Amino acid sequence: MSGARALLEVRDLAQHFGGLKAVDQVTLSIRAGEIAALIGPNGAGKTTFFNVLTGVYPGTRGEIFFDGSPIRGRPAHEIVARGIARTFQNIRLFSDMSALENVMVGRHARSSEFLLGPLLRTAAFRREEADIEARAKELLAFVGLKALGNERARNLAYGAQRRLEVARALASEPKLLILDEPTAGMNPTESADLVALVRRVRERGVTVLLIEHQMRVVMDVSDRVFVFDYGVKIAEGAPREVTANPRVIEAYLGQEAA
Amino acid sequence: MKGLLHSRRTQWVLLAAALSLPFLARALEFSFLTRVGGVVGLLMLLSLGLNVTLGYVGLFDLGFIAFYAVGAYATAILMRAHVAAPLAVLLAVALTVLIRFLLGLTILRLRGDYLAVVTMGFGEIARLTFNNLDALTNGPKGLQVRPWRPLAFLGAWKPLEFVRKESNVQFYFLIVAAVFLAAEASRRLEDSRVGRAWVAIREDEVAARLSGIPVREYKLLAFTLSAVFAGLAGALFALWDQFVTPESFIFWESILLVAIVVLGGMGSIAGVLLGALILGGIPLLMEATLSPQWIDYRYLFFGVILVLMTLFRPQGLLPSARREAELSS
Amino acid sequence: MAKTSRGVRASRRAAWLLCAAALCACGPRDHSVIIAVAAPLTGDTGAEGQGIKRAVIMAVEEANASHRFPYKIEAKPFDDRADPKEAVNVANLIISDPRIVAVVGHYTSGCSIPAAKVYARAPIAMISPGATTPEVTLQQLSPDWIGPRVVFRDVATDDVQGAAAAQFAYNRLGKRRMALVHDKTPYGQGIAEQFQKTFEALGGKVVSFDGISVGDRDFKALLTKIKDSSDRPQGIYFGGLYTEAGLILVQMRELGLKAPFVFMSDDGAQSPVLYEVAGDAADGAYLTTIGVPVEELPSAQDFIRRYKKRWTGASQDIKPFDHFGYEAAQIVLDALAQAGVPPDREKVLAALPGVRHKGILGETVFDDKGDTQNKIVTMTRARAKDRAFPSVR
Amino acid sequence: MLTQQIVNGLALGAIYALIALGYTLVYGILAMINFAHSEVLMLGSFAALGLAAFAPAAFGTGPLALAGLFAAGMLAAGALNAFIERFAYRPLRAVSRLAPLISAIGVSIILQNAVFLWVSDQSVAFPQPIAIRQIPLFGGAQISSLQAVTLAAALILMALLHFVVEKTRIGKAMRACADDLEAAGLMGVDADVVIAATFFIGGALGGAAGVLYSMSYGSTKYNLGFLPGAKAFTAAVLGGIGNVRGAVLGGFILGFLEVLAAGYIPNGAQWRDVIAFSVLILVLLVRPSGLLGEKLAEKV
Repeated sequence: MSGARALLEVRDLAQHFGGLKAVDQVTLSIRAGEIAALIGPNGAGKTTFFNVLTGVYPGTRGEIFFDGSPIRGRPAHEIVARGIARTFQNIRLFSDMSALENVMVGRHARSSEFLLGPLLRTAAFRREEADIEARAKELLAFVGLKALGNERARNLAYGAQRRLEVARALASEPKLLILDEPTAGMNPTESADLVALVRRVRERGVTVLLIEHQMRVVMDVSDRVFVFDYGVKIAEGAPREVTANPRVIEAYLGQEAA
Repeated sequence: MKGLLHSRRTQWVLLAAALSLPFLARALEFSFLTRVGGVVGLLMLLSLGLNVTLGYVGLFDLGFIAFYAVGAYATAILMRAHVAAPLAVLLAVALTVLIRFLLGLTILRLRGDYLAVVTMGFGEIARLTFNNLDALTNGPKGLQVRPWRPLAFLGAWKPLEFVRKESNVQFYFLIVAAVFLAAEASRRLEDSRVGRAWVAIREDEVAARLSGIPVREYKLLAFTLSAVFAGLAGALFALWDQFVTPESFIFWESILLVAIVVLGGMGSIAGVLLGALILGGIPLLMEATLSPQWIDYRYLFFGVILVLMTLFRPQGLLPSARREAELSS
Repeated sequence: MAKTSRGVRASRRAAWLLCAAALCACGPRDHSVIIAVAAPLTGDTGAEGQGIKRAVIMAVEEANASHRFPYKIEAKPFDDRADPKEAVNVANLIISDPRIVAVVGHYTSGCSIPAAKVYARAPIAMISPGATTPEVTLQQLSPDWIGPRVVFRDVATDDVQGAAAAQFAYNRLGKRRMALVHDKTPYGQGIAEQFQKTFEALGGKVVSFDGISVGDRDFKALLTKIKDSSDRPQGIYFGGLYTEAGLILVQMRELGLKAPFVFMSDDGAQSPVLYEVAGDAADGAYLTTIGVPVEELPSAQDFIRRYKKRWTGASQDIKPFDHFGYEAAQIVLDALAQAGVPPDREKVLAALPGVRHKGILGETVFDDKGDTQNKIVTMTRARAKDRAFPSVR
Repeated sequence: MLTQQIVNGLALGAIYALIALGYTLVYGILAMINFAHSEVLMLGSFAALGLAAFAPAAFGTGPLALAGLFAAGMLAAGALNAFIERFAYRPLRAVSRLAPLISAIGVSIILQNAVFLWVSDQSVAFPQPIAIRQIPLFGGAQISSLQAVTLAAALILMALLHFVVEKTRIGKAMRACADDLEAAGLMGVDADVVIAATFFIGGALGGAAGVLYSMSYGSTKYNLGFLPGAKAFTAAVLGGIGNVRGAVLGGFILGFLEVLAAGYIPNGAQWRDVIAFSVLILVLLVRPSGLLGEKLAEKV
């Protein structure tokens, strides 16, 4: 391994639901600044793995170290505050709020004004609000939605909604951004735009971990690939190495044969 | 669009219009108007409270009237213990908030309609407890409250001399002030990180949590804060009508509040105020205007109006406007 | 932008409509004299209020027809839904109309207590045909009372009936152990508490004291407990109205609680509707009534005949408090007659304490609190075969 | 006394269970609280009363009269419920989840006031088609013929409902819609028809409950439905709303709770609703989806 330090260290992680081992014995690490992809057949436990990372599920066993501190089983909002943000496989926006407000909500963990500030409209509160709004606008522009800030989220086009989710996640100034199938349902042009966006996210200094089904995208964007099958990590490495790995081919073919 | 509704000018115009009502009533020799204004005002205060939980956060509360009752009973009991009225109001609000906080702490993990049923159950438990604890509440016979004339001093000024004796006018002014403060506080919270967090929870609880919002705490906050409005309304009610009995806090009142918030527009302050004006004002208006042979049809008409309004404006009369930001810069 | 300003405009328009409607309400002022009837006309106790309304309308119509007054009198109904808040609203509406010279109402104690404070401000007299809690008139003696005394009632207070029923149970029926049930309303609970006080003072034992809720229909569990109680109660005294009284009677019989086990109750239960609810099960129930029973006063029988002739609708039969409503209206008319022409509120209020009205309740004279001095209680016994309530000699 | 109280609890619980089924069927498909259900049940009882008023005197008592009352109450209540769905809920179905609730409240106010104004503003005697007799049971307890009929009718109707839901085509369609309304639509199920049928069946059960309720206590009134309606709704939630067996279980539990509270706790009659609601809250705190409700998995 090269000299880059590990941002995320997962050791022997498991998430069981009754008898079902959705994730089991997963050990991996993500280095700061890389784009890593998580692939695997449907039902391989990829999303469950993300859910444990982000605090949706507590995890059954094992450890997760983020930036040096253990985070497994911590509440989701605390994990966001520590620097992990994510998007969702099925887009989950605050559909009745405007695009701008969606991004502003994303800054929750990086702001602090509570009851008295808003009620009394203190100087500190107004400063913070202005800052939240300015950063949200900057992020909207960053994902290419500058003009659509006042649209309600539910009225945005599908591709725009995906990018809005990215902007909302970035608003919490994450060190690690987790994208769950960011190109799902997109046409090739939209996918290409999104790949470009992911690269620019990395250029901001954010490490990216994504689940992706389109192998073309995986090859194109990722530095490293992890392969899951039946909740277990079966391979990891550079994209070319992994696709040549017989176990991986078997996992994919096995699924297609089934 | 938020700009206009919340522009200082519109607010002051509405406030001035509201404050002039007792003078209009006096000019028309129809003092009933002031009473209607006060009753609608109390309903507005309550609905603004429910709007915080149901409107912003989407917590379905079918027992909100219980906290109106707690505020009213606490005030009545404190007044009987010869506590000064302003202090009694303060303590009553504090107690209401405390009880709602404790309830929220235990039941807020329930979701959706299960929460609705549990709050409905709590509402009934509260009413029946007030009815059964005769030693404290005098049971069904109710509690008398000694008179309090909060703004009698206004009468020292010649043009307002009539206010000295008119408890309706005094309480009307007090209620208008409370509604104004409550609406302003709602607006300020709504237009802040706190309000955005609440609406985000309503829209998608999971996404809210994964955007860094401590959902449990923010639900509890909204649930608890709404009790300030309910407790205050209850205290004002007890002092104004000088009589508190369990009959005033039946399940129907909680339903009416839900209807106001939903029909006004969930999370929309202007909508909720308008909803309270319409749903609270219509029965009183009918009482005043219907001829004797139609007076019995009052609530039949009310039901028809409720159904028609829902069918024609299912999203509410004034659905909440979203923040409009200057995007060009 | 457009959307919200439309909203603001809509709310303004609503406000103007409200004002305009209010203008209409107090608009043209003719010179007729109005007696307000404030009672629950809708809601759970709507039937009782409707009955009172009919009785007052009838009294006013008769007065107009007899040309007793040189002006026309009108009875105007107001609906308080038996809700104290609503009663205060109604009271405010009533005092806003200067043509109204007196109020017959309210029906419940919960409504009468807060509404009376509003009437004292006007001031305008109210005569309640149904509020039996002592507090209704008693509150006027409190140092907190603002304004003159305006409250009168032609019904006897709880203590009168409860005490009489307890004496009857102990002395005449020889009962020593009674189970008490009440409906958790000011009326029912008040009467039951008074029964308990008197019965225990006489040396009887109150075996149990239970509240039920109005609207509930199943009382079998409670009745089973009473039936199997080791204290072996000899009867039930119920404080409440005819619907629950009837349901208890039916279920008592169903559970096999039969004579000599007695059922006793109050004038709120003494209604023909009791037979609708209980049918033959009502037979033999002991019910107190205030004054001489209406059926046995010639003037009252005449009232019943006229009432049945005037009101022929499906559910327009006489309700238990109708004669009190009728009598209250008659008392207001007597006061009007003394008030001169044109009458006003002050004159009516001033005349009322002096009224001695001989009518269908016997003679009604008010004491200085405003309570009726007519405290004759008669015990009646339900007879199912002709649906009557003959008095017990 | 305990056996007697168990009999009382069974008869009361059976009625609650029947009403609860109406709530739970509708909720299962639309996730909507049908606030007008209590008025549907009240109108069912008035429809039966209307039939009895017009029927020839010979019709008076016996099993035929009993069947007639049930048929009238169930048909009228079912049709009314389906009618309400068509005009007051369906236009709102796609718009929002709370709007139908408000229109249901409006409908409920209209129905109650309409009966108050145009039928009767007071209690009305309800026909008694069976002679009241006491049937002795073991332990000195007895069951009245009314209680026996109530229990039997409720059990038969529940069995019938079970058959319809599990074995018939419409039942299968109902279950499919309850699982996933959208998916069922895609599979070619006509959701509108299924929802109308569900409202009809739920309403008919409510109508039957209305007939039993007014027959058991000998009279009916325009506000007859409110209290048992609210309680049965509680029962449905207690059992796990949307779950048919849960509604039945919840109904019986509530019946027993009330009877035990009134029968055994000193001064319990006035606290029985407090006790029932407190138990509900406690149960839900331990089992947030009711006794038989499925745990809602959080899909992320």
